[in-house]
Amino acid sequence: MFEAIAFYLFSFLTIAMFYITVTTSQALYALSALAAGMIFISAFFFILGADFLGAVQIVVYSGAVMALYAFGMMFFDTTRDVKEKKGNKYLITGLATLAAILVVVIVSAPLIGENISAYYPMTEGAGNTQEIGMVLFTKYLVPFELAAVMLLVAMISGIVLAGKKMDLSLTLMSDREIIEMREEKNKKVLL
Amino acid sequence: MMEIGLNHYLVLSTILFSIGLVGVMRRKNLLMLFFATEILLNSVNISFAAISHFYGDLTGQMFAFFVIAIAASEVAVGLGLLIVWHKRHNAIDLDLMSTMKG
Amino acid sequence: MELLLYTALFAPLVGSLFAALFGASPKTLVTGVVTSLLLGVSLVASTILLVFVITSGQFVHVEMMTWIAAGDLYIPFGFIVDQISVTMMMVVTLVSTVVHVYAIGYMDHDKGFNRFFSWLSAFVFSMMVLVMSDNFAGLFIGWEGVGLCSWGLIGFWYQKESATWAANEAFIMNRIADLGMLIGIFLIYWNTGTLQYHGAFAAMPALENATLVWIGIFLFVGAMGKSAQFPLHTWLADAMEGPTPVSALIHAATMVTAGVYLVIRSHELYALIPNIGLFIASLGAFVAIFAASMALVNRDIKRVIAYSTLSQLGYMFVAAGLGAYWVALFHLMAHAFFKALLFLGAGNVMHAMDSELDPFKMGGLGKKMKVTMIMMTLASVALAGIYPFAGFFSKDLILEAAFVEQHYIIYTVLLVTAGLTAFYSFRIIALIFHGEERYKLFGFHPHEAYKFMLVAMSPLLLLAIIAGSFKLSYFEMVTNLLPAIEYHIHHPLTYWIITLGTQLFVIAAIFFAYKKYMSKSVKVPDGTSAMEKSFFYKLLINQYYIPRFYEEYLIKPYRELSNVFWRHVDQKVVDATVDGIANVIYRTGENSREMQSGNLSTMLKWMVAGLVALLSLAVVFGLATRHSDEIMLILSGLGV
Amino acid sequence: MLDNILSILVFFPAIAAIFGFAVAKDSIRAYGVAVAFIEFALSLLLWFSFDSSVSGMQFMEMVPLVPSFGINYILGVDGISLFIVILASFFTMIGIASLGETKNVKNMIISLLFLQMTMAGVFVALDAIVFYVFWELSLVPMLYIIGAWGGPLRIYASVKFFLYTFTGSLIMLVGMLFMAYFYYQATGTWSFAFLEWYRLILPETFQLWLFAAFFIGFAIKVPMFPFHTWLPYAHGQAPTIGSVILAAILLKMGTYAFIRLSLPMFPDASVFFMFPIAIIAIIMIIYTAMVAYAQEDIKQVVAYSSISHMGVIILGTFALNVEGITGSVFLMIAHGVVSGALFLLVGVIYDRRHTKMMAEFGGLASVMPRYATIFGIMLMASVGLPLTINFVGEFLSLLGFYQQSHILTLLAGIAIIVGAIYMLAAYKKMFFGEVTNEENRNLPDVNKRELVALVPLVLITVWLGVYPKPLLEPISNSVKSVVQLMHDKAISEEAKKRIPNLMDGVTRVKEAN
Repeated sequence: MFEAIAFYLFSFLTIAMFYITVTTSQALYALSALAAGMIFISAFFFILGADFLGAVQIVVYSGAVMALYAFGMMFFDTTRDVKEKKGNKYLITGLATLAAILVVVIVSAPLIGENISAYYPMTEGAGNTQEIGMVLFTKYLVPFELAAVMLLVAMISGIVLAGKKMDLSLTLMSDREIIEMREEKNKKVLL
Repeated sequence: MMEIGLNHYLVLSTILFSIGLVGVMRRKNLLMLFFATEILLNSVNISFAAISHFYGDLTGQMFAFFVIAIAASEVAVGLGLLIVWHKRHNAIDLDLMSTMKG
Repeated sequence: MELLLYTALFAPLVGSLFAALFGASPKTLVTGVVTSLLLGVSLVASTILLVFVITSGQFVHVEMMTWIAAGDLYIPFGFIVDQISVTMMMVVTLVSTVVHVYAIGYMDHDKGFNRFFSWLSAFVFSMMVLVMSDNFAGLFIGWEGVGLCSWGLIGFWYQKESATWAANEAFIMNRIADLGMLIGIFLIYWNTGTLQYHGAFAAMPALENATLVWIGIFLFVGAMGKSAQFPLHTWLADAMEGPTPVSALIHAATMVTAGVYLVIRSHELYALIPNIGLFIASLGAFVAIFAASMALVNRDIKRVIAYSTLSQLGYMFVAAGLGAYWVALFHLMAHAFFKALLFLGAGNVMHAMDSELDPFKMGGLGKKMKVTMIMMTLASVALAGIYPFAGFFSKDLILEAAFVEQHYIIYTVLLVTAGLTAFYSFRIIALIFHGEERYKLFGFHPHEAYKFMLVAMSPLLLLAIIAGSFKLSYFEMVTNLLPAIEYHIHHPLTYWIITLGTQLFVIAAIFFAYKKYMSKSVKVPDGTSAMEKSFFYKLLINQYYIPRFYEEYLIKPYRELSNVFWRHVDQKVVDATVDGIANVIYRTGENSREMQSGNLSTMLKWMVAGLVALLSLAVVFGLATRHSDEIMLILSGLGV
Repeated sequence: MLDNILSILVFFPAIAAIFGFAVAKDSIRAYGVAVAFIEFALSLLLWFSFDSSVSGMQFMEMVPLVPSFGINYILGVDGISLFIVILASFFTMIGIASLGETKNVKNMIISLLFLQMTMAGVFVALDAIVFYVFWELSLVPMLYIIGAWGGPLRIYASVKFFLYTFTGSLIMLVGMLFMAYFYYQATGTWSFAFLEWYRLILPETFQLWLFAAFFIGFAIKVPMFPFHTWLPYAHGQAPTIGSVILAAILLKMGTYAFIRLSLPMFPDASVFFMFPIAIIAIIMIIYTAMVAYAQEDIKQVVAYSSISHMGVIILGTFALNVEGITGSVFLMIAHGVVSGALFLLVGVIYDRRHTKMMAEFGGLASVMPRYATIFGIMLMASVGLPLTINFVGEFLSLLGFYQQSHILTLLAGIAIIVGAIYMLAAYKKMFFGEVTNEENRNLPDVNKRELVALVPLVLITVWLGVYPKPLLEPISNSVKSVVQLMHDKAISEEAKKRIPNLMDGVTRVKEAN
């Protein structure tokens, strides 16, 4: 009973938050709504008994990712209204819905139709985090390490990319200076 | 209705996924596009966790875990690129990016 | 003997090649002389062979080398001199020698003098191959070779549109017939396994009658083209565009008789299928009267003689069709002499009259050209078949043969034709040489031909007069090979009535012609007289409208159909389909290029669309595999 | 030397072409002629050391390329391919020797030498992959020759030529791969060698499908109606040398492949498709002859006449007996010589007047008598006059097919009529009549360089017309073994009946219909 109430409540909240994210024209609203949605999703993980995953979700998304976005947005002019693409709304919604339904059909059909046995059954008596640790450092050790390396690479590349010409700021430069700079750059390209 | 089963989670995941897709398709702002992809990834994560739970198999959680890792690195690199792009063009409008016109 | 055979065969070729060396250079008398001499050599060799064949009664048979050998097919270059071919060789070499010498004078002023002799000798060579070959393929070589030379010689004056047109017409019509002949050859090969006359004819009695009938028909189709039998006859009259010596040699004496030669050569075949023989005889009789009727009114002396040739070829086919092969061959020989003479005489007239051909514009030429007049008159008498000239012995024999074989319709037709022949022959004689001197109106200055030309013609004159006396010895000779059937009307009274009746009828026709066309009232027709307006005159002068029919209903449709095929079918259907397929692909590419706008958000949209499509496919296939049994059931229910 | 003569023959011109890049522009002509002459001499050496009495492959060479998939570099030559190889090297030599004023003459000669490699390669290859490689490679230099030295529509023509034939050969490639797969299924080993494929007896349904796949590739190359429309464009736009090689050699690849691949591998399918193909061949013969008659451009007349003659070759091939196939192989060579010569002749007048429209000419016989004579001889050869080279081939082809069907042969025989019609009409338009166009009045007659190219062709035309035995004997020997193989392999009753058994001595099938 409790589970059901929680599920419906969080479902509603998540959907609402994400809906705001994709529809609002204010970047800040979108960011806030997204962050909220992420936290609500972690609630599902707790309901499902995936405590570790829930924790990671909160830490990584709400903590790291959202902070990154927030920093990133400082570079951009967030006060401007976000321009929307003009196009057939029904087409977009239709395509999206169709794709979703198909995914469900494909994923759920074997689940419903067949009895799947677990490859790595949960160990009785062990906590979620403990179980994950056991699997992660045995079977999934190599992917785990690779993911770690990937994160490192991503971090470095993020710094390098964003850190180029930190001394320059287009917002502080006058239009003429920007034009000059661009022309110079074009020349280089042409050469 | 009251007994929450796997299908409930899958339906939820589907709804979130379609919201994400809508976002992907209608947004012009690159940053918003990133947000939409986050939604997509998270909707899938829900499915993974739910399946993992209902089948008593940890593999789903593992995948969700890796998805989160990938999402994080994607954001790092993507934002970096976005900043570079913004520096060069003073805009992050998708329509400007048409150098791959065939 | 072999050496003689090769000499007779290859001397003309050597002459032709020699003349061809000078082909592009201006007139050199030496080409004419050398080719004539070489033909003389060939004539001498042929005569010796003739004597040999007569005295020994043997054949000369040589196999020079292999020509085509593939699978079971074996065709050598083999040559045979037997009674039939030696007759033909004599006719060919004799007439062509005369014509060569004559042509030296006739072509005196022509720019293409050397070219002419090259072609003419090449023709003689082809004709020799035709008659001497010992197999059907060799015959076909000569057959096509004479066609080629005839093309080159009819179109000799290639600046003239009408000449080139006639040349092409002759070649193409002959080709139509050659196809028949080729099919006949194929039939012979696949049924008898050989193309040698000897082997093929030996195997024929064992074959089914239907097969033999087909062989007979197809070979005769070949003969029809070369001998200009109806309906392939139009080219012969048009072929008169060529120089007159050519007409004398090719279109009177030799090439056109090749068809008759073929039937005679295949007598063993035609003896097995008498029905086809009867058909040949009937067609021959029809052509005889058909051509004679056209000759009645024509206003071109060469064409009249050409129709006369056609008519006489009809006679020969009657004889050959009725099984009187030796008669046919005899008439062929006699005809060659007097008809060549007639043509050469006409050549003299043309020469004198600056190539004018309308006899109505001549008249009274006899005073200026006595020798020519005598020669042509005697040739016409021979043609008409008056005793004791050659024509009497050969032509009347055909009439007798028809009578004896009890084909009275054919006999009647031939009899009427004999009268017509006499009439039209003397019509032109009278118009040319007698009566008013109408040529003065047109400002011509006629003169007799060179002496040596007249001398050259004299052997022909002699033979036209005396050839008939060889009849018995000739009979002796050829019947070694051909069926020896003597055609005698056994009742003496009937014989005399028929013979004298024919003679009187012919003489009456001659007198009628003289009377009608020697009178002073003969004028150049201007299309106003009552006769010229009559239906029959128009029908005849237009050659029964057959050339026009061919033009309207065969040539034009062919040309138009060709154009339609090219412009509409080939370009608008076949090629357009190919280009259409290419265009569809190209446009698909062009249109789908729009997808690659480079715009990320459009691409994302396409990506989702693609995702949906792939997912749907996955679902469909998933369902299909799950329900494959049911689907198979439904499909089999639908009958797939 | 003799052991590897085929490889030398194939790769010598290519290597020479590469070295050709280093040769100075002034001496490239001499260099090209020298290379082509050596190549021709090599091919003659091949002929002289060829044993005419042997029916099988000679001078075989084998180098494994991908042994695990049975792909080997196998070369060999028999009576069927020998003369086409010689013809190819001969025409390359003549083509280079007679090359007129050409821009970028160096590139042209290098292209021609490269083309020579591919042509020799196609005809001596005995491995499907090697065959296919040369088959496709031959498109490249030709594409370049048409595209770079062609007329105003050259790009369209060359692209059409390339794409059309390329599409066909891709289908053929699929057929080859299937064939190899079937071979693998049947024997457990992979092989692409023709001689091993010959031994495989396929079920009839497989034969039909594979035959169809190969057929499309070959039919486009031949080109058979209705796949022929690339040819008039290619000929119309190609420079003289391109047309000559295309007509003389490249078209023969299709008909050669029919005899080398389709017949011995799929005897039942060949019998099954005999009549449909014969009907197509007859349509080709008559229809294209009529189209040729309607042309206004002399080169197009010759181009369409090529298609018409190829119809006779196809007909002879599908006679499926020794006479017919021997005739069709001989006719390939004959048609190569004659059409090559005709295209050279068209090139002669084009060099002088820069037009190919017949209406522009007229009366040339009096202006250029030697030219008119040579043209006349070639015309008569094209028409198929006895004692010229074409006649032997046409006669044997039609004779052979007559055994299979009387009516169809009669229809095909119309070729000799319609052929005469368009050729004589064209000759009349160009050479006869008065000289009406002032520009034609002072045209120079054929010069020495042109005579060097034309006179040998005239001599060959007459020589092989009078004495075809040196060619017919080896051809016939090899064809016999092909026919015997087909008879032995044939499964269906119909095929056994249609294809003669040469071992019995009863070679003639008495009146099949």
